[in-house]
Amino acid sequence: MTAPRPTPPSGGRVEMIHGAGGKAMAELIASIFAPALANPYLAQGNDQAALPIPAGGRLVFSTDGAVVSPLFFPGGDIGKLAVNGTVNDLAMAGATPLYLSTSFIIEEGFPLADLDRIARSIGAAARAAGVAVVTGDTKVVERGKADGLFIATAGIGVVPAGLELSGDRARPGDRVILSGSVGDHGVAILSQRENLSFATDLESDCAALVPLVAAMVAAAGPALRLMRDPTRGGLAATLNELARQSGVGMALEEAAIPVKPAVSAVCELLGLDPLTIANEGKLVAVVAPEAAETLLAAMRAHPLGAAAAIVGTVVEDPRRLVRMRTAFGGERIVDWLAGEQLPRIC
Amino acid sequence: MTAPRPTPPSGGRVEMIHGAGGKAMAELIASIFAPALANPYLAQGNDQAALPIPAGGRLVFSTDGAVVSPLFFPGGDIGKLAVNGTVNDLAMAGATPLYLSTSFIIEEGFPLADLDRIARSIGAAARAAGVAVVTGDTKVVERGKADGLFIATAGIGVVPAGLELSGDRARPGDRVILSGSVGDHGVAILSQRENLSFATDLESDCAALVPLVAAMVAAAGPALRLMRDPTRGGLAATLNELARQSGVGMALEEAAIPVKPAVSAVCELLGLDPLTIANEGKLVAVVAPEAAETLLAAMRAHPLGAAAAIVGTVVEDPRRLVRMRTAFGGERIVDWLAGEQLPRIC
Amino acid sequence: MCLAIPAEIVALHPGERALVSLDGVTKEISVALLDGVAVGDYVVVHVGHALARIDPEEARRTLDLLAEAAALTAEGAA
Amino acid sequence: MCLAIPAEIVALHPGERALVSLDGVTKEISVALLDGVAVGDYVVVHVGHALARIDPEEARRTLDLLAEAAALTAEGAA
Amino acid sequence: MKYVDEFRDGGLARGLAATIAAEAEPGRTYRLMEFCGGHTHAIARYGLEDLLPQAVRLIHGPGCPVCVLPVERIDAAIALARRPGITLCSYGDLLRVPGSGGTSLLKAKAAGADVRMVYSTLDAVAIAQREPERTVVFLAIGFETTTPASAVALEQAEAAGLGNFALICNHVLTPPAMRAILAGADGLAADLDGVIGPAHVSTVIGAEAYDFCAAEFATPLVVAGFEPLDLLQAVLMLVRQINRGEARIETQYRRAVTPGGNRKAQALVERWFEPRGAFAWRGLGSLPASGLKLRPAFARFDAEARFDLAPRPVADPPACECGAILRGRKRPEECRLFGTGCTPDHPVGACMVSAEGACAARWSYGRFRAAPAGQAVPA
Amino acid sequence: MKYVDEFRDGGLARGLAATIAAEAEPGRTYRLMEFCGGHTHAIARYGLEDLLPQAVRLIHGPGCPVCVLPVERIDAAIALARRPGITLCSYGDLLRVPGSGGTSLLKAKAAGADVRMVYSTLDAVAIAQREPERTVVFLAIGFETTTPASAVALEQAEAAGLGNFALICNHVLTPPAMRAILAGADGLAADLDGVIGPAHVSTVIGAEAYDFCAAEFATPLVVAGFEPLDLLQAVLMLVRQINRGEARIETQYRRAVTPGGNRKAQALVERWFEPRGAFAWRGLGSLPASGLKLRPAFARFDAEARFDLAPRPVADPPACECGAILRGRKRPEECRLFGTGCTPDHPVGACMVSAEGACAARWSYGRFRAAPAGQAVPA
Ligand code: SF4
Ligand code: SF4
Ligand SMILES: [Mg+2]
Ligand SMILES: [Mg+2]
Ligand SMILES: [Mg+2]
Ligand SMILES: [Mg+2]
Ligand SMILES: [Mg+2]
Ligand SMILES: [Mg+2]
Ligand SMILES: [Mg+2]
Ligand SMILES: [Mg+2]
Ligand SMILES: [Mg+2]
Ligand SMILES: [Mg+2]
Repeated sequence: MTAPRPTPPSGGRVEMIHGAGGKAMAELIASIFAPALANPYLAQGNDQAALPIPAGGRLVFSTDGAVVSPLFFPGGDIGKLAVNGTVNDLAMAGATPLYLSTSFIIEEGFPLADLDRIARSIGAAARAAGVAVVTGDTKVVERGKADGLFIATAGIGVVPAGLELSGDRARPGDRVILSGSVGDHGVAILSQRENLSFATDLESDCAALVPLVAAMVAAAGPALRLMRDPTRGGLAATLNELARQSGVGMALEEAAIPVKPAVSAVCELLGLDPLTIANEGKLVAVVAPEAAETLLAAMRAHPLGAAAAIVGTVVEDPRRLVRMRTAFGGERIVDWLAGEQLPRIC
Repeated sequence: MTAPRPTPPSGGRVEMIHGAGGKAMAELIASIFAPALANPYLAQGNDQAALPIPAGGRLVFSTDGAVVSPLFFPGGDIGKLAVNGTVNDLAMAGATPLYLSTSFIIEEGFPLADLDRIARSIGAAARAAGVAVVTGDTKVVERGKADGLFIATAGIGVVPAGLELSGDRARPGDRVILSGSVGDHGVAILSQRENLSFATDLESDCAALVPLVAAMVAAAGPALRLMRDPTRGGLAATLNELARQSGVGMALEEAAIPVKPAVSAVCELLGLDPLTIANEGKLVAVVAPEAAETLLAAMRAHPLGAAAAIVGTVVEDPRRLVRMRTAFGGERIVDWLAGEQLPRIC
Repeated sequence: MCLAIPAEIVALHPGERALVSLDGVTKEISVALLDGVAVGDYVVVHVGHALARIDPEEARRTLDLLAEAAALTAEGAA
Repeated sequence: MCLAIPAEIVALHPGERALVSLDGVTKEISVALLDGVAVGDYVVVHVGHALARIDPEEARRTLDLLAEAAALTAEGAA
Repeated sequence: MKYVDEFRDGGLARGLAATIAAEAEPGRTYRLMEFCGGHTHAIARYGLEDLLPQAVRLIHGPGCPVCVLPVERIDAAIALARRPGITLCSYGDLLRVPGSGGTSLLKAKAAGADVRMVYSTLDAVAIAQREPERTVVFLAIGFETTTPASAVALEQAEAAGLGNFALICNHVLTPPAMRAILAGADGLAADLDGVIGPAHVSTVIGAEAYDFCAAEFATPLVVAGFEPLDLLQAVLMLVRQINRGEARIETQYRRAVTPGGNRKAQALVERWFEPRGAFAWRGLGSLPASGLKLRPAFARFDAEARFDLAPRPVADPPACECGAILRGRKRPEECRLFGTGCTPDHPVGACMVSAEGACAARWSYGRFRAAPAGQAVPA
Repeated sequence: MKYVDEFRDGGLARGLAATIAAEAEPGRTYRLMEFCGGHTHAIARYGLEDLLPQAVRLIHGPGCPVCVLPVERIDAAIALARRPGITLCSYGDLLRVPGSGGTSLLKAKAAGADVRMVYSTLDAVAIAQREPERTVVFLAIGFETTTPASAVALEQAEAAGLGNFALICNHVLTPPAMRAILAGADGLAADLDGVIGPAHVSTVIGAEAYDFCAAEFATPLVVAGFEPLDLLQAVLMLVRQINRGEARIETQYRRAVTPGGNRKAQALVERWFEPRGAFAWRGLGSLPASGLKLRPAFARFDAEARFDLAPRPVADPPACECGAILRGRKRPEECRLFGTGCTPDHPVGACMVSAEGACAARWSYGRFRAAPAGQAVPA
């Protein structure tokens, strides 16, 4: 996946000294993070990276903390998730993500081999998303004071002048497009939880949406009102957020929302609603009606949007409700999750 | 400190639901973070902030994770520390810090009143440093999976064209200037550890070095080679890092290094070396010899540099050793900390 | 609370346990409440226990009745 | 390992404990190894225990001898 | 999903709805109570009200065991969970239920109590085996559907000789509650034309258990599956009985329910549990012989006996209309707290507690529907 | 800091250094061993070598209890720490010491063992009181300075009736080690002109404990404080004795050391501990009556007895020159691993383990000084 590098440490574990700011930390960084993430900005070797200022447009800045459990799951790991969590938040503004920072909080005793694997996953995810990890920080906390590893990433992107996507721009009549099936990530994580003990082939959808977004911006231009990735809280939370922010309602068609059979099955088994389950490689777009079909076609032409669908319409509603025509023919509200307790999924 | 705001929640605790991406999370953000950090970029309400691109120069990007224990300590708290940790890393490049992101990882059960206090501390520290917290993320992990609260911040600053400060720019003959006494932060934290049980009036030096840096850049201009804040690992680690990065040695004068009596006393009691203890409001500058006195005068004129001192000289040394003439008249190496175990201090 | 779902028995495990499959999702459950469960049976699964066997014949009959009732009016027939 | 430092007794606490001060830094230690410790005494503190009392008179005498020895040569007198 | 998807066919639904509309007699109202929270949830989730004619009015019954659990029993569980050494396990549904003073098991967990969500009773037994230094208490709740799972757990704990496993029994019985509603427990007669009988409860107790509805209260009852077509078909069956003036016990959910039920499950429950003299239901008050407790011979597994739990009765919130709603005399929108003081995020009364509660289902899935005249629609 | 700052005066130091230089006789070498690691550390920290004339050669002795603890005793402590239910407490210095196979107590902690750093023995007793479900084992180490602190902890544990507190005794004795060096335990005579005697050990055992140095080995000894002026003064006192051909026991650190020492501390130690037949020292080998163990009457507090610890002897690393260094026959730079295979981050031998070890002090504070002829200077 990368150029030859020193053999990863095996058998060793992270100790408090690895976070103490001394030689052990420098060695940890040099042996694990530097080779996995290598780029000229990171190589400056300072406590900060100096970067060229992008020409024109606006900066976009976002952060995400990855606290997923388990750290490795079908379709990804905490490293990939940490990269894509921030990259996608940048992409949702129509931005081209450029630079990432990574802040590691590591529990004493964490296997160095796992850290190495995760660092390489971060490197691979960053390359896939076209971003460079240019600066970072490493802390170690006592055993029992964290859950193996947490990673907070922050990212900088640039959005061209004239492209203004924001959650408050949905207008009645606009179409709501979903880029693919919902619930894959959350269910893939759930499948790894011992106490739920079910098995499925399902993989997390964790992916950087950057190229899909580029195709969408190219296809829809200013007709694109906004995008958002339905992560924690799932599609339900995201649509309610957008409805609240734009002061509108939404009318969804349940039959149009793609849900994989395994996701449906798990939801039936556990009494969950696929619309409230986290995704890490999906987006919701709101687009002016006249551009909806063009945008949909562009999305479907891209592997990350192959199952894209128009799932609803923005409607006027002072109560800002998200309503849904059920596949069965009735109508219901799609509300925020009131309080179901799911394992930590992102 | 800020405009009137809703009464902070009292008695309540953070629950898993506060991190689940639903209404409880939105309410937590609206009631605690939004009022404490209010600014127009944060108010965009998206998963990212869109920001004007600064004109000219270079961007500077940095991150820091704050994992300090205890969360509240004399002279500060984890919120202030998280802001200044990143702000200072930006300032060390000569940058004007502009924007911060905050990523909160909160342990289930954390008192909402403490979270509110910390959020307000972040707001105050950001205002003091002239930065805006423009985007954030909040995760909640199960009880026992974190240590109350971790905060990762990332920051963007801008450095004017022509100002190039970097750890590899120290040259033999340059002077090493320290902005004030060493060890205050680490000892203030240690004083709060039950198992060490000593008492002192000492306060953490935690502060944003931005205005001091502005004065320094104005005074020394291109004669300023580099700056770095001696945080974890203390002055010893920072000077060794710089020696390694620049390929030089350093010759220090122990008598010139300011150490407060309480810091000396605690170090004697516990067998620690003040030069290895963390600071959070100090900087080391390396400057061309001809500008050293001018720079020193400018630093001393600023409250954050009132006790500034020329503490040494950069020397040629293929072994990149940091040596020190002791106050007693002998000479010794100032090495990186080999492995003392200190409580978590930043 | 009374959430339950029909799933197919795909393997019998020791200790009155069985593996069920629901559209390819498999899960181990207890079959302590049902005697004589066999691979291929569909059972109603509730909080990890098989509560009842699905009778395929009765299911077919119910669906027939449903279809019949649905076809009684013009709209249903449309 | 034998790190120890003289500190002043500033208060006596119950249970053979005392508060010592070192340049304003205070710490509670055990005085179980020394009889008759009094406020104002300086004691040698090692891993939280007072090991020995400092004799001010002897200290002064040692310093006198030091000063004397240091002044013996021209360089020392300079 | 076999035996599921077939019963969710929207095309058949439209036909069935048309038939129901056609068969419902003009000017007549069919007041049908679905006893079970599972039905209430399905009605809301599939928007079934939109498919039924105005003449058919569905009334949500008390069949959500979480909703009807009295506050004092939550309080007692929270107090027990807070004791050192105790690990309290329960189904996820129960953990959010508010006790007195705004507390809940989840809040107790946040404050440090060892409270764990389990999917199955057997998970709790496994915890007790894995962590012998903890005393694991399973907070058992549920109708007859769920009680056998508790019995199996007790069998396993007994076989494994576990001394560190106990159970708080909150299991309740369907027939006594149904009887109380039909009888008008507070002196008011129930104004119901028919009852949609529980699906999964009935797999255990059998359809014969409802004979009293017809015999004593001349009320027809159809045991129905939880899928939306099951429900519609049951509605049609009830409409037909009512039109004919009949009052029989029928089973729509024949693929899983027999007249006699699951005898093995019944025997296991019988071995471990016996009826309480009376049990308090939120909204309905104390009902005779409506709850189960562990038999005295098994006191070692009975957390109520072992830990001296003495739940102290807490009055239902005064403004809450749950009692009237659970008897079909009021609709959720007619409570003045609905959607204002009382929401699923901050429930006041029993019916707002679980997603299967009448008020919660109405709020979460159906609040867009027109509010009753003279009442503002909550945003 | 009173009684500290006065003894760190750089001005006096220069004068004293000049006097020493003046009094050192031309052509003569004064080989003085500072027994104690505290002195070794002070010499390095203050750069005292720069102040002394070439004629005075300071030789670092074995007086760092961490350095000389044999690997097998670390191994045993690690194995015990890994047992469930055990909380192993020790001073920070000890936690990094490598055992066999690159392990250490810190690494065991990282891998899940409950290992805690304490500042004082009494902290370990407090943990045992606070956490009665844990068995708290204090890994005791140290010379006569530190043994009384262990005795006080045992007194407290006894008074509190603690059944969950025990101690692994690694306390060692200064005089037998000093005797071994002066006697040339391996058959080679020690080539020392004088000894700088321990500061804080001597506050406990008293200066009289060293009479044998003069009496049996005709070697002068000056008990010196740990401050740099104390050391310089002691050097001057030794130079003067040597010049005069004397071999007396003198005390420079009179402000804290008496001839008889701390009788109360001695009595407490006597109550709890008795000498072992022999004790192994890293670098020096087994020395008779050089270590202490708990008296059999207190076996209940003796972790070695209670947990059946049987340390399995591990040979010192073959290339390590510690033995020769601790006897003053080699300098750290003369070991071929010094700074290459062996550094404070990755210590191989005893002398590199603690900051007070001869090799570690040399490496961390003094490696800029010229390397011996024919040997490359490590970077
Ligand atoms: S809305 Fe709340 S208070 Fe009103 S009846 Fe329903 S549960 Fe009771
Ligand atoms: S350098 Fe290391 S191996 Fe060599 S003598 Fe010193 S401690 Fe032993
Ligand atoms: Mg984000
Ligand atoms: Mg994100
Ligand atoms: Mg997002
Ligand atoms: Mg940092
Ligand atoms: Mg996420
Ligand atoms: Mg940083
Ligand atoms: Mg920093
Ligand atoms: Mg820094
Ligand atoms: Mg986020
Ligand atoms: Mg820091």
